[in-house]
Amino acid sequence: MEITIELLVFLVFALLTLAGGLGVVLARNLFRAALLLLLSLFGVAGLFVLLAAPFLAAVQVLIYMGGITILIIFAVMLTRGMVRARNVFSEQWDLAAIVSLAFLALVVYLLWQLQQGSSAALFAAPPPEGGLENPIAALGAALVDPAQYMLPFEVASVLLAGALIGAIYIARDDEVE
Amino acid sequence: MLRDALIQAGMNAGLATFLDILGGVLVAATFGMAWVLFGIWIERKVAARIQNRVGPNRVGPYGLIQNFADALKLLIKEVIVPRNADRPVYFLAPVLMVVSVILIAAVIPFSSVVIGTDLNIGLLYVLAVGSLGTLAVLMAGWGSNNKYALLGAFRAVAQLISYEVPMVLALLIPVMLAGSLSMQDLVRSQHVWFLFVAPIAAVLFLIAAHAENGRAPFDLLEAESELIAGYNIEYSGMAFAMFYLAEFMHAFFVAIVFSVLFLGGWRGPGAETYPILGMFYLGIKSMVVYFVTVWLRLTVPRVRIDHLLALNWKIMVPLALANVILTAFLFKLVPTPDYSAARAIAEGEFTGVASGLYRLLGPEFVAMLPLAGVLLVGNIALLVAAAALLRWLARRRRQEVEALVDETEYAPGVAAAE
Amino acid sequence: MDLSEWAFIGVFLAIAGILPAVPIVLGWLIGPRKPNPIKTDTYECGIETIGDAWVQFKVQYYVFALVFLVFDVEMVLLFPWAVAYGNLGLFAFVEVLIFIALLAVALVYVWRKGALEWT
Amino acid sequence: MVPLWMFLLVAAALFAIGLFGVLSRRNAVAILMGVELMLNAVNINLIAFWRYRTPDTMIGQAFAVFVFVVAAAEAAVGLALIVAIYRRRQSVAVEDVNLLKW
Repeated sequence: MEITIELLVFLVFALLTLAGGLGVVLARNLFRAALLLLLSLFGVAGLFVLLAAPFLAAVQVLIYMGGITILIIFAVMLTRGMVRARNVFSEQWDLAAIVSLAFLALVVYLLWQLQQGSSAALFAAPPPEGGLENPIAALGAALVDPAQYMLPFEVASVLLAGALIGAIYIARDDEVE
Repeated sequence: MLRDALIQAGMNAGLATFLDILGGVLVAATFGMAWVLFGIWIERKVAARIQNRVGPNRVGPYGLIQNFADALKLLIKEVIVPRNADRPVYFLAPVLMVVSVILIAAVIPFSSVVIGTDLNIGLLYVLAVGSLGTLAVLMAGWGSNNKYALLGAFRAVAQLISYEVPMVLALLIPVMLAGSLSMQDLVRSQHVWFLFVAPIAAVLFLIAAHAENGRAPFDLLEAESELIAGYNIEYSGMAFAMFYLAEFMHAFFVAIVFSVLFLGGWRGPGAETYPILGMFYLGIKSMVVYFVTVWLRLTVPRVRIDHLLALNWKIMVPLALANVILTAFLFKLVPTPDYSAARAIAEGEFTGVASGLYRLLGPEFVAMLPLAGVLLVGNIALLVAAAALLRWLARRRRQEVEALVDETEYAPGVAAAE
Repeated sequence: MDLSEWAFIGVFLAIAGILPAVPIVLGWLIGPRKPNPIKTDTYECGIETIGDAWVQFKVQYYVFALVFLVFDVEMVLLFPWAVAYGNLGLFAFVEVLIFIALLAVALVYVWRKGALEWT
Repeated sequence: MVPLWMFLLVAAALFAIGLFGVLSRRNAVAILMGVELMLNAVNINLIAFWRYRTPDTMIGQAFAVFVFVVAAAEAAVGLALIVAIYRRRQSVAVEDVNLLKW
């Protein structure tokens, strides 16, 4: 396989993603874990750019890094006493490791099988040329098109409204102070 | 341009491209920093005039090189790192703060040809990059391991994320009108400045962006009297200077982004043919906006945090939501401006007043006028309605309070009767 | 899609990271470095610091972050719509009207519940 | 050019890491971070397949956007639950939340 700049950039972002992810899982300090989560999310945003989905990369930074992570950090701050806990892993961590590794092995095996077999051409081929003229406008049109994603779009609004109401109701239960 | 010249000089195409990009990056990135050295002087002079002082006047003519002296002084100051600080986080925070601001320069269209890179998601990129500043504040607060710093950071984040909502909602309007997120497209579609098409969005954006920047009257991030400077209390020397730099650069970039989105950016007579004129126009426009923000900063007293959040969630967000709906409705009501037809009339035979008007004012401008007029009237109507609603609510509230006072025996009327 | 415009952003990111790091490192090198226990102590207006910086924070902070996150997601969904809106029919307006109305209902609920008050 | 299987491999590895975090951590917030990693792995997969199979429609991107929505809702409610539990029990370790266990 030819070494191109694109490949190198991909490797950098993949490394950021995976190293950040490992850091999140292994870090003892929860705030550090949240910062490493940021690193991982940034790596994923870079992968989105490489996959020609810059809109999603921006959304990733805006929602995940600027929104969800802040929420997580706030939750870390609100639930103190657990940040530098001695035992960050439960008793069944060895079992968890085995399960995750088994899962990874299974997927790698499947990918390998596919590469050898039916999907060999797809796996080796470069991404198709062309694509849409104006992808963001196409996405916008698709989201409100009754034939495409109108229902999920409206349901997303219901879901978010419900999540907001529910979460506020839960977080602010005033009887226990 | 540079790339072609280098290739002609016999350089490898890949290397030439890289050098081209690097050159552009260096110019765009240092532009902000270079500006700050000069801009702080302007701001201090303006502040001095408003407060009836002279301002910097000792170092150099009119105190012009005061800032270089200050920078040098900060450079030779000790960077004190608190013993309990979380060192990597502590030092990463100021860097991330500057990065989050400086990255905006990459997509600003300085003229019709001078732009770092015209991303097709330009505006969203600006927002995404800007939201990283919030994380820098949190990191500074945590890294310092200081109660004031952490409390200040939490307050600052509450303010920053709150004001991001009306800011983004306001920006939906220019995007809707231009039909694109690319900064260059946003400038090119402003045949009538968006300030006159969508004044509510413009004002909401300016207020929210000013609050995002954390300057007075929204400087609760670093309220000296309450939080002894907030999240950057433990920083000194150059590490502190970076926070300072980021704030000033942010203030200037807010002015530029506002000019690009609402004041027509580089547009002006002759700007298409002579790009250098475009840079000049953008400079003038953003200086005016910058002056307005400095003026605001120096004349309005700091708001209280409950007022700050109430202003955002109870006035600006509902207004921004109503504005989005109203603009969307009116936008569908008025037929889309037909620019090609207008151009045809202007270039066609001279037939009378109409074609003369098209020729005199520019075909696109005239074609956009009906839409702009309807939207302007709609905006004014919405503003009047909102003001009336607020008045009514305030009056009801006052009556409630007065009724409460009457019932108590401390009311003067009751006491006199007994 | 053309990746070269993103190459610009990539290089920019690297330069933007280096630019502020250089003065800090320079300051670290040039400036004096004489730490002593009192100087490197946590600042607290002169009194001695007791305990961690970790004081108990109010749930109110979390509530604002929550409202912000929900609004943030909704606005991001609205951006593609705003880009495409010029070429869409009236149905797009009606849909977004419903979309925003639902959001407004949630906001009104939160407001009525008193979650937007800073107590 | 980056072949498709590389993206899939990264996604699978990220998913496995997230899975390990969810299964092994004691702190509920850390578990939620693991869930976020898994959701991101899913998004990488969605976008990779979109790019290599159907780049002329918006199917993959629209799907990923809805994953974002669900992730945000999940984080909001999940963290609110954790905060509420902490306020009652002064702990966010998952083994302390055992009222429904027998």
